[in-house]
Amino acid sequence: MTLLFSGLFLIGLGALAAWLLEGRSRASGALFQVLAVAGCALGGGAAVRVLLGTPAVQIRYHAQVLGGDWVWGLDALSAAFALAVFVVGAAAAVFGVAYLAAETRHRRVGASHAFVGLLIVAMALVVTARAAIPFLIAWEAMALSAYFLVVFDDTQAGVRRAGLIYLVATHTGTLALLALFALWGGRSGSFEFDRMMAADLSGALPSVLFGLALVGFGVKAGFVPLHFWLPEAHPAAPTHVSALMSGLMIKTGVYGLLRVITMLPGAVAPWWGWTLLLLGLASGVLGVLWAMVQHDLKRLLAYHSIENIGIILMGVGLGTLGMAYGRPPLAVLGFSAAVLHSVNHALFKSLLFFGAGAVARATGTREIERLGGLARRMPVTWIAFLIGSAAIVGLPPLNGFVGEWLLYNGLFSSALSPAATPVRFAVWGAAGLALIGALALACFAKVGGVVFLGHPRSPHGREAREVGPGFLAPMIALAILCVVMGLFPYAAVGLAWPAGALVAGLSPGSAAQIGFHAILGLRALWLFTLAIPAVAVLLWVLRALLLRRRAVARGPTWACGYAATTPRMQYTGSSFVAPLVAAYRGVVGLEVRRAPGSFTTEPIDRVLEHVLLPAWRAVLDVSARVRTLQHGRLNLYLVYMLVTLLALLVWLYAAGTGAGIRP
Amino acid sequence: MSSALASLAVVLLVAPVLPGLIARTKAILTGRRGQPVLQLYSDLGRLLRKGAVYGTATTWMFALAPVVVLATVLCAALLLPLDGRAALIRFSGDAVAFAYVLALGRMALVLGAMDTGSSFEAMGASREATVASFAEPALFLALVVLAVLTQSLSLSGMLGSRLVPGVEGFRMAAAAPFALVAVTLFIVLLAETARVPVDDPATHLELTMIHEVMILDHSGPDLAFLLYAGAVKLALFGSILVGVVVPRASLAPWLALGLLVGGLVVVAVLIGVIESVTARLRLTRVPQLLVAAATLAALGVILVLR
Amino acid sequence: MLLVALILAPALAALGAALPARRAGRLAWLLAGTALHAALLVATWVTGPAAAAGGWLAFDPLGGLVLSLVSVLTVGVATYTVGFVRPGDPRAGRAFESCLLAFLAAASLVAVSHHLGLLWVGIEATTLATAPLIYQRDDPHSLEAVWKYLVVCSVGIALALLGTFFLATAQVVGGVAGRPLVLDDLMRHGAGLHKAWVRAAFLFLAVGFGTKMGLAPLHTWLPDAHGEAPAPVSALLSGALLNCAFLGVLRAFQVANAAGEADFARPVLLGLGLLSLVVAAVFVVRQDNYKRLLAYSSVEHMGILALGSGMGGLAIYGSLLHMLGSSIAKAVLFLLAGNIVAAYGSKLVQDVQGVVRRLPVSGVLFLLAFLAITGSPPFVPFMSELAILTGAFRSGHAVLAVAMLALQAVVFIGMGSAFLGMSLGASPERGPPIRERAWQVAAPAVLMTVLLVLGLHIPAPLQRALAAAAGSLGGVGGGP
Amino acid sequence: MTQISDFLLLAIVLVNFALLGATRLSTMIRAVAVQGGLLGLLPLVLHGGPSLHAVGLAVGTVAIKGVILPRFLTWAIREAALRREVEPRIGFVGSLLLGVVAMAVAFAVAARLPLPPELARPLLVPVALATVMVGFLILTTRAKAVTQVVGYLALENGIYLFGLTLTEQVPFLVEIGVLLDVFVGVFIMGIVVFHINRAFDSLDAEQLAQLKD
Repeated sequence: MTLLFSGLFLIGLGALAAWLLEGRSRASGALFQVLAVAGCALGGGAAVRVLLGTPAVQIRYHAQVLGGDWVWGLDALSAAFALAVFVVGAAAAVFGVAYLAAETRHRRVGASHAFVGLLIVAMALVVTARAAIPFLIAWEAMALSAYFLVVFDDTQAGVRRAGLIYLVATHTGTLALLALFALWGGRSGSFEFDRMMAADLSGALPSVLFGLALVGFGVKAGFVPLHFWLPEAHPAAPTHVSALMSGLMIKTGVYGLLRVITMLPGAVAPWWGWTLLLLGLASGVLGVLWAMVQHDLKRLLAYHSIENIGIILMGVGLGTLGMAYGRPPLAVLGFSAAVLHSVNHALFKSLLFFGAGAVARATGTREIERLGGLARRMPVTWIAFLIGSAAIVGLPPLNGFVGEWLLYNGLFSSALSPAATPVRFAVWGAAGLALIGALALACFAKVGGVVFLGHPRSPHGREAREVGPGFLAPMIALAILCVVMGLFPYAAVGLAWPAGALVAGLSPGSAAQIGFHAILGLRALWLFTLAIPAVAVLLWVLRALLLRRRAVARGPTWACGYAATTPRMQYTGSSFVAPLVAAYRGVVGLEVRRAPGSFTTEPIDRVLEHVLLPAWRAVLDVSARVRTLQHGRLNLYLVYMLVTLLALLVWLYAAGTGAGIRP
Repeated sequence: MSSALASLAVVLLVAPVLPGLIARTKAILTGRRGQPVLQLYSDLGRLLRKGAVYGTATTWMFALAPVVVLATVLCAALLLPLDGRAALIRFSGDAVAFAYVLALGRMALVLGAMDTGSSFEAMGASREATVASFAEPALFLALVVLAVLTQSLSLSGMLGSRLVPGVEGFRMAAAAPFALVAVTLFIVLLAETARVPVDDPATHLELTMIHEVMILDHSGPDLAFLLYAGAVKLALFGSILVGVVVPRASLAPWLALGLLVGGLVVVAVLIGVIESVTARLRLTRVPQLLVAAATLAALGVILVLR
Repeated sequence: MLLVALILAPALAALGAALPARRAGRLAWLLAGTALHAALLVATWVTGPAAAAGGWLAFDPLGGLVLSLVSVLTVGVATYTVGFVRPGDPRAGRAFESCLLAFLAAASLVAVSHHLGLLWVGIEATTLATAPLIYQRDDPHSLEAVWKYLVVCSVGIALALLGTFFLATAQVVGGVAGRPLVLDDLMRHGAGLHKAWVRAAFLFLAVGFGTKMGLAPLHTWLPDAHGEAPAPVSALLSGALLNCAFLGVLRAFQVANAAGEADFARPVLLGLGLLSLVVAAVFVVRQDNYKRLLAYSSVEHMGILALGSGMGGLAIYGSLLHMLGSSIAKAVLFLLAGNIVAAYGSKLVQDVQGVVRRLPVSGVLFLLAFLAITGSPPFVPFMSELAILTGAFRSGHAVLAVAMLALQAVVFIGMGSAFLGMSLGASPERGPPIRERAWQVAAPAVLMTVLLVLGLHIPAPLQRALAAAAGSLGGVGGGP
Repeated sequence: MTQISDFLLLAIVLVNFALLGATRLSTMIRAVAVQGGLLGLLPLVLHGGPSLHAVGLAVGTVAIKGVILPRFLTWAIREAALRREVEPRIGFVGSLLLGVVAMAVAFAVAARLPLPPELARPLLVPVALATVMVGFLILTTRAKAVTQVVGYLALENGIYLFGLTLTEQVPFLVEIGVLLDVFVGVFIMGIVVFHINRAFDSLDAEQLAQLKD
């Protein structure tokens, strides 16, 4: 813990430096980078130590406020998420300084860095808190620093709107958590997680608690239909912030769900699992479908976060089902798949956002349809982005594949459970996951192909040049991590397995046997993942040999007899996904505007535009009607008093017949 | 092990025959002489000896695509129990790996097509992605049925298991699911290997193509790699089909291998027959076909989960 | 002796402040008076003096808490007024300082009087003292506000008096021993009080003092008064005045509780509280005048206080804590609103933009106070609301708790869209940041610090006082 | 003595109806003045004969309720040159009918209120409640500021009346009630006359409806 907290202290110090030295010294940004990276290294070290089997530790502080001691602890579950926080956090800190260096309009760059530091610290504290009060404090600090980062560009009305939507969403979630802890703590007589775990919860109470947690953490995690804030806020924020939010912050919602399940071991009910599984499936499919039709690169990535949260949620659901139906192997598989995919997604999603940010900085636009041919001008960014894309689609030999493979294992083996256990029906998830994967492939083929390949579609792309090392270093680092975790599945699974076992309520000893099955295959899987690049390299060499001393010419692309292609003849992103959109017309939520001589499509968020905003307008109408009661007429105000008095007197007579009244 | 290696070698060797067989079958049924069965070998040989031409727009992505496609197909081959017993590499959930490694190849191919900057290749790429997004769920549903029937998460178990038709200990109840799975897998095969009614490799109008138009710009060794990869992919899906229909775990290795090759020939002829008797579906109808296939598999899942 | 001094000191200071013609002199009296009062209060806490004036005056934790809150806020407001320039002509503020001090005296009387008649006098006196503060010369609107404030509140006060009579009758009819209307005797012999009269008395007291406290639908005067009064006065009204009335309601509840009528009294508080929350939610959304918006937020928090004290158990502890937290936060907001009005010359939300850039200190404090009042950790209101919720669930008021949360969400949307829109964005005329004078921001900054510190660490004495006060209301203090 | 007190109380009731029926401000003010005077006499006849305390109370009450405040009001009207008519929102007939209802309710309620005989003047409590209600009635139905003051005075007359039941048992209670008058006198009138008149050139509360949502 000391290691962890000294790390957090360093990050905080960096934030403070960035805040105070802003403008005064050119080096403030660099100082922040150094301190943040150092702090993240320390914190990550602490997490790794726990993951390597150092027994979990706790520290407590006797706070003079309601609700007992404040406790922080670092167990396998916390460590897995904390590790992701520190890795991505460091990358984002480095990237952010480079990214905002170009900001001249704002003098609040230092403040933004400070909030980044605060956000990292807060997230680390969220995943390590072991009592309600410190948890909620860290939770709010996280949410608020994220808000202030989102509204960095607050001179734009759109950004302010996005910020407000996000803040409202997160605050509503926090209220649900407030209810959760109030109900739970009130029953257990303490806000310490350990004591809450010990509380005897009978009847429907655990399900109520789970429901509250599902809403409270769900808003943060952003699965359908609680995702509405996510595609608004993430694109509005500066890129490294989007990476932090999309990559890490939404995972704290997943962490919260897992933690709550960990704290309700005996009481897990099947409907929790089915709900989670279905929600996961829905977010997965809808998320990727909605992502496909986006024109804004960052918005597209944001929708993919919804998709991946869906995949993670499927894991959580499967694990919960495993617990509910008493199948520990399933539980461990599901939960560890969820944890592993959370970590993976943190890596490649932030990598992709960095790529998007680099593109935006280099070209000045995030409009997919206006880009193209960047592969030549920004080769490193392109390779990094390509690796990220392959990883998020879940292709071997990258880390995304390992996580999904684990989840598939769980889903398939659910079907292998003895007959007449309902958990077998979870296997349908496998087909859904396959669909999600294939659609994601289509979507990222579109992004990679349209943005980076072919010809530039607008001046934006033509004079773009590769971004600087401050941008590239984090991207390269994350890309390398994606590859390494993919090539060494042992490490990847080993990272998540203890956490999965912990959530499933297993002692580490038994965890080793459980899901042994999946572990066993790992060496072969490792062989396989190594085989892919090996074979590819061999073939590349072969090809090189064949082409040696052969005529290798360059000519115009064969355009089927037509004149040479012009950039305007290229397929656009919209046309690329047109067949899929046609197939899923009903759900994608694409507003088509046809005008003589123009044809535009406008992606809209079904939930936000068709459900929430109308509902809010209804509230406004009601309030507008009620407002007439405050009309300024004194007589009627006095009538209100009279009416109140009479109503209460009626109550008096109604209650007056009760006992204890002498005639 | 040795038998696995041997059968792998054989499959890789005979794979190029299959397209020839298909073409020949079609030719016969349509009363033409048609190209020789071994045509592809000579094509490959010639292409490998040629140089190559690259579009001005293209980058290394374009050149990388064929390599990755072939590599992924070869790696996928490592996961199939071609000898009917066990694959060279097998692990729990390798069925998933099989599908996803092929997906990696698809991604490379699609990106390679986009790299040309021509709308024709891009069009093919988009269609390829679309078709795949419908084929994958069908494939996985089929795998689920196999997994439940054979109580195994590994292709080696699913295809090499003893719990398949004709072997002792086989439950007759499983016949129906197996049949459904076989049909589904066959349709998936047609889709994955770009065959009528999903795609028509023999059409001469780029606008109607899917796979062919994607590789339109490739030449020389690159094209050779792609053609060979296509043939092997056909062989792989064929051998899955054979593995489902003809259990060979208990047979002698040489017999199992013979059965496999025979089975592949049958599959090829079958494809040829279908290509000559049915017309290519309109692109908008292709999803319906694949959804139908998925539905069959889903029916199988319901049967086995019941 | 101390108790009398608590009342007399500010009263005399008020007289003194009436004399000097120059503002500086009046301010000196004001600061001296409030400081002296604060010192006396500390002494009172330390010595814990015995009841005085035949038990009519006594110091208990409940009254002590309210008075401490009032004292803190008055000191804050006093320092703020130094830097506050009243709109209108300079002669306008003649009575301003005197009235502030008079209000302080009246509030002290309310806090330490254990004779319900005397308590009633005190509350009436607070009305008298604050009315001139609201009125600004040459501003018809402020006049209208004062007029409504006076009529509505004095009708309420009259009803409260009737309630007091009823209580005396309950004593007489019940034929119980003890000094009439003296709180301690009422509670000691509570069992003997005549039930029907106690109930009637509680109703009239609840309506009467509830009017002053701003519980819906008796709140009608509140948005006008808070909206039209000058900033420091609004701060004082919402932070201190309402809580004096709340104390009145609590006293009535104490008696009802002692008479074994808690089960009759609670639903009344719950009903009024919930209604106040609803009204606040309805009027906060799309509210275009930010001072009125703050006023409705006061209605909301008074509703929460009523709810909390009606739920009993831990919720009472919570609502007492919430009284401190929300009042301080609200006072800060009103003071800062004053700075904003001064800088932008408008009370309308849409006229204000980019406060954070234009008034760096006030802007940041404004955001923090907004977060505090909406119950974000780690400020006090978060802790108190958590306590209220916990108590609510434990006493089986789950539905009310959920309703409270839902309505707070609505209020948050309303307040958020208004205040964030004001704080962020570019200032309209791209004006450079205004250098705020220390007097303008000192008090808000200090009060916010208090709010933060108390949210993280409640000193043992305060904790004891809260627990004791909650206990005197039949609640429990301390952990969940 | 009881007869006298009952007579006084009945007179007060009549005054209530006079208040409701009055069509001119001056009438209302005179009526409320009379009511104040009657209230002043009551302490002398209640509780068996005039005590020193009772006398003091009587004098104070008559002075304030019967003389000073009404004078002040009449002066206010003249000062502000008001229109003299009363325009009730529900008409005079309606007001009177409601007054009757109030009376009935008052008696009904009082009948159910348990009072020991030594306190329970048969008429005192019902008349007090009725006066309170009439006061409320005027407050809520008469628009002008001055009429609202009158209504308020009637309201507190009722409260004062109720307080008279307790003068013996609870010292200072009624005296507290008299405070209300000072309050009204000093403040409400001050505002009515000096400020509202100046700001709105009329005492019509209708114009005091600018502040709203």
